[in-house]
Amino acid sequence: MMSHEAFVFLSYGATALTLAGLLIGIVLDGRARRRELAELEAQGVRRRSEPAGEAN
Amino acid sequence: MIALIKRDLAIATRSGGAAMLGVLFFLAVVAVIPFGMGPDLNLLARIGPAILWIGALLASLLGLDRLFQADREDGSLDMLVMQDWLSLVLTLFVKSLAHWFATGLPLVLAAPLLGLLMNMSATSTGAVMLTLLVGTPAISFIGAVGAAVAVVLPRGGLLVSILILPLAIPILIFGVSAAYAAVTDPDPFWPPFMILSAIALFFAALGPVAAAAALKGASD
Amino acid sequence: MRGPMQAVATKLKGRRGDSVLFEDIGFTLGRGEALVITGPNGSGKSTLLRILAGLLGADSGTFSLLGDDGTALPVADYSHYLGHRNAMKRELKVSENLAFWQSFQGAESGEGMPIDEAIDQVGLTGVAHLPFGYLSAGQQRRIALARLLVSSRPLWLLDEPTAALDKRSDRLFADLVRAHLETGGLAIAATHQPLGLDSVRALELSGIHSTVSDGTWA
Amino acid sequence: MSDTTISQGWFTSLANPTRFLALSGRVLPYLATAAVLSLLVGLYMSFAAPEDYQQGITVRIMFIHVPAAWLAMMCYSVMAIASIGTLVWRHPLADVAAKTALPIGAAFTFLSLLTGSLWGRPMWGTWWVWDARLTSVFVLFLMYLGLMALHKAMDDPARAARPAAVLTLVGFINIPIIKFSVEWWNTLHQPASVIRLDGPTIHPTMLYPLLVMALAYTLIFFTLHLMAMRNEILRRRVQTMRRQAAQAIGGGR
Repeated sequence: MMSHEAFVFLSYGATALTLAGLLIGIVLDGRARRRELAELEAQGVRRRSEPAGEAN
Repeated sequence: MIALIKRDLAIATRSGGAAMLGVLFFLAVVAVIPFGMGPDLNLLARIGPAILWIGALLASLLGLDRLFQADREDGSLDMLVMQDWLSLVLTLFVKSLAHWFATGLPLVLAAPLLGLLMNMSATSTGAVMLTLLVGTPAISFIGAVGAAVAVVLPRGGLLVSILILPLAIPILIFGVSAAYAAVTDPDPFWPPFMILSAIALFFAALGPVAAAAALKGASD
Repeated sequence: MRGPMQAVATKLKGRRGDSVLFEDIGFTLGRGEALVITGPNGSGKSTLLRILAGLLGADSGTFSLLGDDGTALPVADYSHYLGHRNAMKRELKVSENLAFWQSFQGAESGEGMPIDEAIDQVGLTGVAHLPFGYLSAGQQRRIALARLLVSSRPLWLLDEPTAALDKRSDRLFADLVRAHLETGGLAIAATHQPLGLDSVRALELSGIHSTVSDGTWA
Repeated sequence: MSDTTISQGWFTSLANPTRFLALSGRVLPYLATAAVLSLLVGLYMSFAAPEDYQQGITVRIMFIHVPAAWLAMMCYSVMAIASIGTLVWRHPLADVAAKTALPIGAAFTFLSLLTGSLWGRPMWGTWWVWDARLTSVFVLFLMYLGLMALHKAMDDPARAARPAAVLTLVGFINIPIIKFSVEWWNTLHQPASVIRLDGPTIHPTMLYPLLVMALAYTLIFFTLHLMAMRNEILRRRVQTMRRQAAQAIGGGR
C-alpha cells in the first residue's frame, strides 16, 4: 500500500505531465504549420485573397 | 517491405485514424457492460478478463474489412497481386502485421486502463495484456483471410466479421482461459498460454498463404 | 542491356463468365515495339491486359517474356501494369506515393529515375509535397504514369492510360511511351491515342470472338 | 453584411482570420503570463493550506481535481456555444474554436478522471466505481474522443464542421447530468460544496486555493485554446494554398 503522499505526488505529477504534453504538442504543431507556410511561400504560392508578402 | 509497413502505418494514423477508432470502440464496448450488468465491482472483477477479450476481439474485427478494400478501390491491390506467390505471401504477411500495429497494439496498450475500470487486480490485468499481445496478432492474421475473401463483395465489412468470428473462437477460448488461470489458483497459466501462442504462430503462417490464394482467385 | 528481348503470346483465349471474348490471339513484340489494342467497349481489352499481367488466368494459351538468351522471365517482375485506377493513396503526398512504389517495385532490370525527375517528366513540377487527393483527375492520372518511370521495367501494360487526360497531356503520354520504346522497352496499350511511331502495331478486338480477324499480327 | 451595428462590426472584424491572428498574437503573451502567475500562486496556496482532519494530505488532490472537472465541463460549454455559432451564424472561426477545444477538453477530462482515481484509491479503497458522477464524466471523455475521431475522419474541415456541431449540441445534455448527478442519484461521490445556491460549504482555507487554482486552469485553457486556434487557422491556410498550388501546376502553362 502506497502512502498518501505518493498519491498526491502522482496526481500533481500526472497533471503537470499532461498539461506540459498538451502545451508541447500545440507548440510543435504551430511550428510545423509555420514551416509549411514558409515552404509554400518560398515556392511562390500566394493566397488569392491576400496581397503578396503578408506576415503570419 | 519496410516501405509497405511505413505506408500502411502512415495511412492508418494520418487520415480516418483507424487506430484511434479501434481503441474508442474497445472503450465504448467495455464501458457499456457495467450499464448492462450493474455496477457490482466484485462481479465486474470476475468477468473483467472475458469482457476485455470480447471487446478486443470485436474491435479488431471492426477494421479488418478495410485491410484490402482500400487497396482494391484505388487499384493498388492489382500491383500487389501481380507478384509471384512467395512475394505475395510475404506482402500479405507484412500487411497483416502493419494492420496489427495500427489496430491491435493500441488495444493491448489500452487494456490496463479498462482493467482499472473493471476493478481487475494487477495480476489479472497483466495476464489479459499478455494474452492479448499474443492473441490479437492471431486475429489480424486469420482476419486477413476473411478480408481477402470478402474483398470483391459489396458490403464486405459485415461478412468479414461473420466469416472470421468462428475461426477466432479458439483464440478467444485459450486467451480467456489463460487470463483466468493467472488469477484462479489451481489452474496453471502456461498450458493454455502456450496453446494460444501456437495458434498465433499457426495463423501467422496459414493466414497470409490462404489470403494470397483467395486474392489470386478473386481478381476479376 | 536490360530486360527481355521478346514478349510472346500464343493462342490466348479469354472469357467473361460463359461468353468467350476472344481466342487465338497471338503476337510477338521485340524490343522497342509497341502493340495497341483497340476495339469497342466490352470487347475484352481490359481482360486481355489483365491476362497478360497475370491478374487473370487465360482460358488457354500462354504469354511469356523471353530474355536475351531465350530464357523465360517472370512477367510480374518485368512489367508495369497501369489499370483504370491510379494505385495512389489520397492521404499520402505525391512524393510518398511514388517513393513507396519505387521501393516496392524496385526491379531487377535496372534503376528507375529519381522521383522529382519523374514528376518533371509528366509536367507536374512542384506537386511532390501535395497530398495526392488534392490533385485534379487529370493530374492524378499523370502521377500514375510517373509511377512507370520511378522504377524501370521493360514491359508496360497500359489500360486506357489516357483516360481523364486532356489533349496536351495525351501528347505528353505519347512522348513518354516513345521515350520508353527508344530505350529498348516494350509497351502494350489499350488506347485510341495514336503514338506516331513506326514500330507500333495494332490489334483489334471486335467483340464477338467468331469475328476475330486474322489473329496473328505482324 | 449590410447592417452594421457596433457589436456586429466588431464581430465581423473578429471573423476575419487574419485580424484574429493579429489580435490573438497581441493578447497571448499577457494571457500566458497571467496563467503562469496564477498557477504559481495557486500551487503555493494549495500546499500552504492545512490538511483536512478527515482526508489528511490527500485533500490536496482536490485542488487539481475539482478545477479539472470544472474545466472539462466549461470546455464542452465553450464548444457548444461555438457550435451554435457554426450552425446559426456560420461564423468561420466558430468551427475552428470548437475543433481545437476538443483535445484540450479531453485532456482536462482525462485529468479529472485520473486525479479522481488517485484520490479514490486511498480514500474509497478502489480506483474506480461506476457511480453516476464518475460514469457521466467518463461518458463525457468518450464524447470528446468520438468528436475528435469525427474530425479526423474527414479530410475536408468544412464538411466536418456542421455534423460535429450538431453532435456537440446533442451531447450537451450530458453536462447538466454531470452537474446534478450527485444530487439526483445517491452516489459515493460527494455532493457539490462550492457552487451551491446557499453558498459554499467548505472552509475558506480550502476554498481560496481552490478558486485560485480554478482561475489558473481557466487561464491555461484560454491560452492553450488561443494557440491551438492559431495553429488551426494556419493549417487551413496551408490546405487552401496547397489546393491552389495543385490547380496552378500543369494547368495554365
